[in-house]
Amino acid sequence: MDLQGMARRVEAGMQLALPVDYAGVSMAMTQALIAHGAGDLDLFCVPTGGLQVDQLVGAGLVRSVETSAVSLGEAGGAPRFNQAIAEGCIVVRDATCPAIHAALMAAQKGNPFQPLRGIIGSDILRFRPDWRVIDNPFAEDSDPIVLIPAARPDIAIFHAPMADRHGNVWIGRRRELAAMAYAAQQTLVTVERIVEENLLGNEMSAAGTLPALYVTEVAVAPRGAWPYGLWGEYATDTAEILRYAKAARTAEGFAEYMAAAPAGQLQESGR
Amino acid sequence: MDLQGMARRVEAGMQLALPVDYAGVSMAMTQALIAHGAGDLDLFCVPTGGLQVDQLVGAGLVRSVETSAVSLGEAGGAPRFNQAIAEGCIVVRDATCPAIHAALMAAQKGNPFQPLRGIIGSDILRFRPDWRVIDNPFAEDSDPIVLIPAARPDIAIFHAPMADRHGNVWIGRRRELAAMAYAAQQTLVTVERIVEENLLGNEMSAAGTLPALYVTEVAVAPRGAWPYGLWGEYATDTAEILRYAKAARTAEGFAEYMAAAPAGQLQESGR
Amino acid sequence: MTDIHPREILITTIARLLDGVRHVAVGASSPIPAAGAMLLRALKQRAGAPPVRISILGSVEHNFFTNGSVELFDCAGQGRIDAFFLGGGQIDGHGNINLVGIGDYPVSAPRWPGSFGSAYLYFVVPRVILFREEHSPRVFVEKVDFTSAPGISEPGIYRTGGPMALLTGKALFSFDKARPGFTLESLHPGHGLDEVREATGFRFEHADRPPQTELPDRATLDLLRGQVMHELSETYPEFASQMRREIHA
Amino acid sequence: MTDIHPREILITTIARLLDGVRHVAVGASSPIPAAGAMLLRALKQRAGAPPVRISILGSVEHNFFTNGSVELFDCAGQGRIDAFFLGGGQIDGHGNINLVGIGDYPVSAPRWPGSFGSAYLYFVVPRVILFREEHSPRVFVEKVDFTSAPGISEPGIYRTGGPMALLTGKALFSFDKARPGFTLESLHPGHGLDEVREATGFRFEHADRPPQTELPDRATLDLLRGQVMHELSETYPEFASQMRREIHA
Repeated sequence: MDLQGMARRVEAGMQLALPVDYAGVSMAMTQALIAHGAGDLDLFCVPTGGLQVDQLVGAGLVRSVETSAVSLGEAGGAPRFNQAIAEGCIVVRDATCPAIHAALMAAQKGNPFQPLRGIIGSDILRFRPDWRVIDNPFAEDSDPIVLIPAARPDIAIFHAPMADRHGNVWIGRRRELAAMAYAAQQTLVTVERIVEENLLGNEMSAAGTLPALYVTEVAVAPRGAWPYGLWGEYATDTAEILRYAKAARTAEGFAEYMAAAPAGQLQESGR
Repeated sequence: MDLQGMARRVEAGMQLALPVDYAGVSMAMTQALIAHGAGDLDLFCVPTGGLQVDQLVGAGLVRSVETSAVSLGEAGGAPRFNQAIAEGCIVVRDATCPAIHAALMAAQKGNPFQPLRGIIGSDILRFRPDWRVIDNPFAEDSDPIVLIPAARPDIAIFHAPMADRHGNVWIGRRRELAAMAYAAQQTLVTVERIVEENLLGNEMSAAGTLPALYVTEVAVAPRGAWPYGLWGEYATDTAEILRYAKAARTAEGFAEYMAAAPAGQLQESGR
Repeated sequence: MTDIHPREILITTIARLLDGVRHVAVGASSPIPAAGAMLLRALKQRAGAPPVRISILGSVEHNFFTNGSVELFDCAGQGRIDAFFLGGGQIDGHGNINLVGIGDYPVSAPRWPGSFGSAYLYFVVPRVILFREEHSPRVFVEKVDFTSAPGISEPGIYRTGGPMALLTGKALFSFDKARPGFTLESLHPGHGLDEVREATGFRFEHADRPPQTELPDRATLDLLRGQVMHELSETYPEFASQMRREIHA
Repeated sequence: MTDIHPREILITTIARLLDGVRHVAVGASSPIPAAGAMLLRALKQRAGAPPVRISILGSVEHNFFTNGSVELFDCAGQGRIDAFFLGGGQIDGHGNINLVGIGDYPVSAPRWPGSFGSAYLYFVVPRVILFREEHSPRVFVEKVDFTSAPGISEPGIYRTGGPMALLTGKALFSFDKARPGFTLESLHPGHGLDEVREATGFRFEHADRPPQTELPDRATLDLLRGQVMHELSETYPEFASQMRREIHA
């Protein structure tokens, strides 16, 4: 499968689950999604977003973002995301990290909701009419607790070191990637490489493997997380993220950067 | 740490979490627990029990068993457990597998409860006054759903292939062992061997590792699951389980078997 | 075709009941359901149809799960398991199953192992096939002593699954949740309506002259005795060699 | 001891605030809190006391978690994390923190990254240390524009954690949840009460002549500049080399 083919599974108005910057972001798919052009997307960040979110917002494909935070880390705030909020042209559903995880866990279990401590008294809760507070029925006295409804994204997209020919994907200890896949209807994965051995064939590699059962499609994209790093594989290219952060301060700078980016990325991929 | 020292952590009246027969039962600890003699134990089977439960019940150390099932698999029913039930001298809290997992998940998350579909209309629910049914607050119409309260066992006990010198334990894909450790106050682990490398030192082994943070003590017990097997290590000794099942049909036969067992086990360990 | 083994009829019937599933889960010590699932997989493979995935619990080779023993239930809750098998020490005419024991619970005698995951899976797996070879009045009762999992639920109870059929050593029944109750679909060769009525403690609907259970054709039988028995012997060596001995006896 | 770097005072103060913890978690880009935790660990190690465990989020080397990014929150919920650090674009006199932005939410300008896990961790980690080097009226406000996480909760709200202290570039405050409010505990060398009052948008209690923040002794400073800076440089190489340059300047 190629990236373009995978991107075509994304339709306008779908909800996409995307991982945190250090877990395995499929930056390779960002370009393919922008080229494909399906818009009105609802992004669900697990549990925070960065470059990928900023670029999809900058490209005008995003309707809403549910997240616990969006930033470029050391490179500062996410310029296109922040601009879109200031202009009021995207809806942001502010959450807190464990609430994002709770929403996925509810879906993983086939449950309508998952309880979560904390949050009460936060303005996050005040602006989330989709969350509920009930009185813990196991407590003798009044004991309010928040219930987070299940999130069932249409498509989860991430990048991982390797997959095998059966479609099993090695995610190591980044188990939020499994949580995304369990909860989502479809899961699209880019990988550094395809390995010949069956990843479920021995207990050592099986322990870190997301079974093919949850994987819709796999495409090879060497250095597919770049300019983010991939754990155990390569480090983040901080200079490149700084270069993006500077360029994307304006809509024009963003457009110029993105127009030039595919070449840069292909070059990177060719290494 | 030796088995006897670990067993001394178990005090009368404690709740012990024990794994299913194929996940890694520390049969080595069964003998140590019986020798130690702390009674009135509440067993919490994750999610079912077998030989270990039957022997602890037979030795008179058990007050109650919370479980989805107890059996010796191919060797049939659990004789001492079934006899104790027929005589009404232990309390059994019948559950269903996902309810056991839900109780641990609630504890893992620091939640008072976890919802679970199904069960309504089952007599299991009728005999579990500690479970609650609420109306799903996210549904427009009436939608009853069961809430399972958190289980926070005093001690989790299991057997695994290896640990490192930092106390990290490799559990592979048997993640219910991690769930038990997250939920429990203390976790006692027997292992086939101690390895020199740090199990968290590379992503491949880290993916299947329970961090030392959750592990109270580790003791070496070669073939410590015997006569059960250990995944990736050795197969179940079905003949021995059949021999036990036959002997334990009577209290006398059980006593004779157990009196002879340590020697047999040591012999096995010496291989 | 008098050389067809009774269990070959059961296996073929299971494969037929499973037709159309993408993913079927099978309990650890269920060789006949596993063989039925494997036969379906082989038939689909031969026909070039989309693959059938089989998860055998407790097996290392057919274990596609990597998140511990909870994953089967999570997977079912996500709607990713289309079919499962349940049995029971008692099964009654409303499809209620009892895996706990006889008598006045909690003091059961005999006490059976327990309900396992039945109280959940019966609710969320679309096609649950009740399978019990022993067809006797002590198994098929008017009313179970303990309901591990109910056959039907009140309106408004979340339930995406439930019993589809009951397969025994003598006959095949379908389940009508509206009535609720079982309907005799067919009798296995060598078994009659009166015999089945006597062996069944609950009432069921039936035609005056129920048809015989469909037998496997030659090609299916060859597939079963070749590829499928070979695959089965990897997980259930003793069952497979026993079947082979009996077929060639 | 005029050669003590201001950040060395912060690091030493953090180590003191953490005294007694078994496990402290530190955010990904928090070199000063990380250094404080490492200093405590080194001090305990030297004293032969029980070890201090440090989890640095997003670090590969100091990542003791193997269950994905949810594990920090689960671990905190289990009561296994004794201390954590939170900051904020705004912090008010009731200990409320704002990590979301200025203005009329949801249209914030500037918009900051977001609340991360604060709305949970502030409730369940016993010792939360509020840490913000910039001490100015735009940070320390009368009332935050958006409450990412509240400093205190109504009676009956489940809360096992909350703010213990506020450490800034100028001073150290303790938090009294009964009042609720901050109390100035000490001023860092070179900073005065009037200056701190002017730089703080909320009221706080204070002595007439607040003491100076305790300085590290020679042995502690040696440990910090040796072993701790070496350990720190593995995770925060740029921060460590900057500190080293400034100390030797």
